[in-house]
Amino acid sequence: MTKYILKRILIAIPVLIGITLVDYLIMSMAGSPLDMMRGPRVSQAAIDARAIQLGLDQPWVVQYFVWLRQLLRGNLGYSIRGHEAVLAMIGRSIGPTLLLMGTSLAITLLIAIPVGIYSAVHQYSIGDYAAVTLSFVGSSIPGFFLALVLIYIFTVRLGWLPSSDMVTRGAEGGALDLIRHMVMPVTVLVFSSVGSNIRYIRSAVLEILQQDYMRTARAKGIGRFLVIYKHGLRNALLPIVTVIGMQIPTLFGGAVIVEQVFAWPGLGLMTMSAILQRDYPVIMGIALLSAVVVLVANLITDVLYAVVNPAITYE
Amino acid sequence: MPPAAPSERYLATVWRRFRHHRLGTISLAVLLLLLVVSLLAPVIAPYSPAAITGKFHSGPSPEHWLGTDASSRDVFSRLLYGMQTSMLVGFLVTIITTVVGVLLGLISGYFGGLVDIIIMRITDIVMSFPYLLLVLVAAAIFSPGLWSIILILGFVNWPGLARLVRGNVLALRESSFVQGAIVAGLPRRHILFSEILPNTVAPVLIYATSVLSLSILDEAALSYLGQGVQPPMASLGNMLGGAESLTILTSRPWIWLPPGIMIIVLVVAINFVGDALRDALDPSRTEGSRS
Amino acid sequence: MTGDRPLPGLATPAYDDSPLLTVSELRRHYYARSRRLFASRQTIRAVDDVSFNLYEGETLGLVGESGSGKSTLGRQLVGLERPTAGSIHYRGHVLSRLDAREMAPIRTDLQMIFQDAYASLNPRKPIFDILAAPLLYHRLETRKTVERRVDELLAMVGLAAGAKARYPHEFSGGQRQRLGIARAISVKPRVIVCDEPVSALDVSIQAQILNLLLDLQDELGLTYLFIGHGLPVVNYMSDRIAVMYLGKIVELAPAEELFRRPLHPYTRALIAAAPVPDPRLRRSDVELLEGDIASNVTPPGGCSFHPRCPLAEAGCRLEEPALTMVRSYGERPADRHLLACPVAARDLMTKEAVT
Amino acid sequence: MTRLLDVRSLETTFSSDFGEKTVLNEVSFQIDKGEILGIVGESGSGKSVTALSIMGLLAANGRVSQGEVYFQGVDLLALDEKELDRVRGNRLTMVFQDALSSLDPVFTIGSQIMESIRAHLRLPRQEAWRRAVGLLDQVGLTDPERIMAAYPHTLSGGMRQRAMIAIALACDPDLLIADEPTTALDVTIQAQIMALLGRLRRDTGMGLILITHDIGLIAEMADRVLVMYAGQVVEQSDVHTLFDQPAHPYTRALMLAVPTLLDSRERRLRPIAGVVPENYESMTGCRFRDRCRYAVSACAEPQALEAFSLQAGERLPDPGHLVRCHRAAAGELPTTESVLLQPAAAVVSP
Repeated sequence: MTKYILKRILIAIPVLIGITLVDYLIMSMAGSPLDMMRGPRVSQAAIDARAIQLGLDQPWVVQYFVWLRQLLRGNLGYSIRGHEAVLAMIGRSIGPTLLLMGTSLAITLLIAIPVGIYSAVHQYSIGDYAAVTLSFVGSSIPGFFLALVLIYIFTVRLGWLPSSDMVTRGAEGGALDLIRHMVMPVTVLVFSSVGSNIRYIRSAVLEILQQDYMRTARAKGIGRFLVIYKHGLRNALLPIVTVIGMQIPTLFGGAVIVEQVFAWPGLGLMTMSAILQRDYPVIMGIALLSAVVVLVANLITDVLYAVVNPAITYE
Repeated sequence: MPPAAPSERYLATVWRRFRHHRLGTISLAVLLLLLVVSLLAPVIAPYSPAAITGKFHSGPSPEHWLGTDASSRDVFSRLLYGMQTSMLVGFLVTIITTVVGVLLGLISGYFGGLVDIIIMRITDIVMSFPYLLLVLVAAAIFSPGLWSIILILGFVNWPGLARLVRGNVLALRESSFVQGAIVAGLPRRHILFSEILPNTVAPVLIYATSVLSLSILDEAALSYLGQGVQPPMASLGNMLGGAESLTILTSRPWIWLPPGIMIIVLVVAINFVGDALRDALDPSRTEGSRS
Repeated sequence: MTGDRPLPGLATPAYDDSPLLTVSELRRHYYARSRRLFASRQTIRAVDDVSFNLYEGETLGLVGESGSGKSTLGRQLVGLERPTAGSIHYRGHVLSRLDAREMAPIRTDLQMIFQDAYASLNPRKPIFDILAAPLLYHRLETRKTVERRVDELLAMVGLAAGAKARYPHEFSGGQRQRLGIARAISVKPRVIVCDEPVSALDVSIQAQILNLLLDLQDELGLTYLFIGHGLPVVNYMSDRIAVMYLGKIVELAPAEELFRRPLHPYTRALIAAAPVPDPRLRRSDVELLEGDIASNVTPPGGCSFHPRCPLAEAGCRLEEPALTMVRSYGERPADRHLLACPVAARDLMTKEAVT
Repeated sequence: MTRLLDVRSLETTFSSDFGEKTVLNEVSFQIDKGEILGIVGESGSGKSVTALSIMGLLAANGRVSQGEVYFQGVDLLALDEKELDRVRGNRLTMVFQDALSSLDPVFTIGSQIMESIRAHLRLPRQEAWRRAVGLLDQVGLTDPERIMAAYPHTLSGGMRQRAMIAIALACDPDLLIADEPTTALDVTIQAQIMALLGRLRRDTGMGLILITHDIGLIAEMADRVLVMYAGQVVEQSDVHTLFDQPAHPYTRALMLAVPTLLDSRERRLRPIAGVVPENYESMTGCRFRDRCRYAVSACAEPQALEAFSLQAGERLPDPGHLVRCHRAAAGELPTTESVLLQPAAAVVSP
């Protein structure tokens, strides 16, 4: 098992190097950090001196390795605007994003797994038909539009829910206040991912139901319940694990829009403002972080997959 | 000897099975109608999409069916042109994705070896970035606009397709009919383009419909965030961007509701067409009972 | 189709002493990418040191169970797999050393009929395109004459000319196999590798295909390598039969002799295990082979059959037996009986010494 | 005396977009304790559907549209799913063709056997485990304790099929249906499995239905035989009678079309022309008549399963020999063909 994980990590290394390369390339394409210095009161000599100081006169390969060394020390650079360390900024924003993503992921799975299984077991029933149709409609609604509609209804018209931030400023809201702030962003995130998950789980379970071993299980006379909920579900774990792995990059991306619309103080909001302000070190830091998160998520998925699937040997 | 089944052209079979999917058929009709309408926008639209009419934030009226926006442009006209933009983005992105993905997938799967390793590592790298984030960053670097959006979306979508095609090619390469063609001494280009390619059309087509709907959604999201199509050019996404202002959101729903609904209609229709195509093209699906 | 053809056993030998195709010390090893990271690659010896001759006009049957390497051997003959070592000589060429351009002129001489009739035709193409493509590419026909040739080919395999406008899915399994045969013979080959051509077909259809193959052999002077796992079918088709076990030929003899006097314990077990369609001949106690076929990743040392062999002696564990001639039923090299079992060979000699 | 299994006029229908398709038509047969009934036919003849209909395992779009299936006197078709589950896997069990896909890949062999034991015999875990080990031993698997903990993909084809049989034997069934249990296996392994099934029948006295397309296996194993073609039983007889006097033209043709090791190499196979009809359910008369060399115009009339006579007016002593062919029943078919079935060379004895 340890060996398997080790092997997977080793395989991820070239991809990781590729990611840093792409990351670095995009950053240098975006322009020299010194462009920001330029102005009527800065002399060319000062810029050149600064360039030598920053190693910008070196070939880009050298610069890349210098940058990489900094990176390995955990130095993601500094924000051009706030001059704050990117790592510190990420550290500040990651909590709210994880809270939002984690809750959405949990709720999405809590809905998608039972509905997907129900839909498959009762294929062609009215319930199945409704689930599939609604899932198509659900995944066709743009998240930001849904967010607007929700705000229009629940904040503007009904005034039930707050439409921005995590907590009510100046109020000692506690957990309830937080939950009230989370309802709409979570709803939007769940809505945008639950449909495709239902369809994925449904088709995975449908395939399992058609397997010969399900017929064997029925032939044993152990009862319909055990057939579906023991043999069916245990085999469905494989696709379900895959689904969880697939969610992470999607949610990471989806959070950008949702956080923007609801002014949720997380990574997404930070990314968006960095993009609007062309704050490249911050953008790159986040891109790198999220790529690593995706890689780690893939790794965890693969390991989990190997755990639930005895046909994969770890050696 | 009698044929084993009544003679029917492949396309006829697909069409017959497609029509079986009622929602898919209706969606196809809706989609075609919207396509025609958006193409005919210059004829139908009462105003130019960028024309300033002088009336700001006016509600729906006989002159302005859907009212006017903050810049006093006719919302209905912009809706038509916005649809045109969305479809343009959707189709072009799909075409780029398909061409790049199919080509790289074919090469990767058929030739294998180092080429395959390199292409697959690149797909890994591209797929490791959260999709929307990658698009946003790219849009920030290349200045936002219609064409950069099309190119960016086109070039971040292909890895999934390349993988799909590669997998198909690997399976087909081992099939008896391809081996038969090799033994018959047919050249590589014949095998690649005449034996293998036609047999990957079905999964590619299904994948392409999902790229189509996703790229329309992505364009909308990007434009909404101000990183996509820039005004005064109309797009369904940037029309919604105005709704960020609380007054528009609360008191002028005619400005933001129609483009939002239009996106949903478009994407729902494409998704149902994709579902119907899946049913119609997938030979493994038994023609079972479907209500 | 059921014309009175001279029967295989009685036919005057259509082949002379010089072989049309010679396989020498052929090997095909696969290197499985080990799941372990630092472990050495696993070698699968699919074909392991195989030598035989193929004489013009004969049918050489190749029989063995799954994992015996019979299909890999057949695929090597038609160039679908490259040999790891060893060579295939064909009419003055060493096939395994030719590159694609050199191979081109003799490429069409060696054709193959596949097991899976359903997968052997491109589902997106009408029959005419499938059959015409090789003819046009090799300039065997022109655009004008190709249609007549396709009709002729369809007639040869017992299908109506109307078939050419149809798509593969409109045909039954047997008909598809006929089309597969039509494609194989279209380029006027001399050798056809038949890779279990009937094992996926319904029993009532099998005889149609087998007889078609026999008729075409007579008509076109074809040489067959007939691969099968069913002994009765291989017996019906073949002049000589080679028995393979774990990548090696363990016995090779004229078909009649192989079944009348099988020498290798594995051959005997195979024959004993084949069901006899006569309830009166029901055997109460057949000597069953114990155990499963060993893995060809880690084959047992010495004779790879020894763990299952009733005759196994201590020496079988140590030394890999060579395929040697133990008998000859005539003058020709094709009449020889080859065996890779020193124990059985010794028993035979003592038996013959007694009589 | 009640029969172990008594199937009466079974008719099974599948529905699809193109409407209903009746794939089984008037299938009737009986089997007694300790008997081996062989069902032989080609793919699409309805032999597997027959087995699945009896077991209540038809796919969702299939249903038994007519008939009764009495198992130990109880009509299985009249039971609800719960009641049926008390019989299935307990008194009546089934072994499938492809053991790899028929075994659940994510459970150990042990847990898959114990599942049956615990469901029907209500044994505590440890006793169930001991029983399962005993079963694995009984089906000839060496080192049963190791096999208990093994997953299906780690076993060879022969071992998997033995494990499948162990599952089927879990509760000492009275009837075992084996649907092409060796088709996916090599000949030497097939012989082992067949020997095992034969031994189990002798030792336990259970009935066995052996479904196969291999007429050779029928000759080796069966006591009585059902020949199926296009969803109908076309001939039914005890095994010796069938091979001595095959009555239906299809049975005869089948025997002549399959090469055997008994044949002299000089015998040329006589292929059956044509293919199995695709939409046979709409055929009114004999379903084999398009391919039959003895077909006359009266064959277009519906054919009943009736007693076979060797010559016109003369009934055979065996009243159990039934044939769905009016010409065979009337003794109009030549008997000479059976001569062709005689072995030309003695059986191989090395």
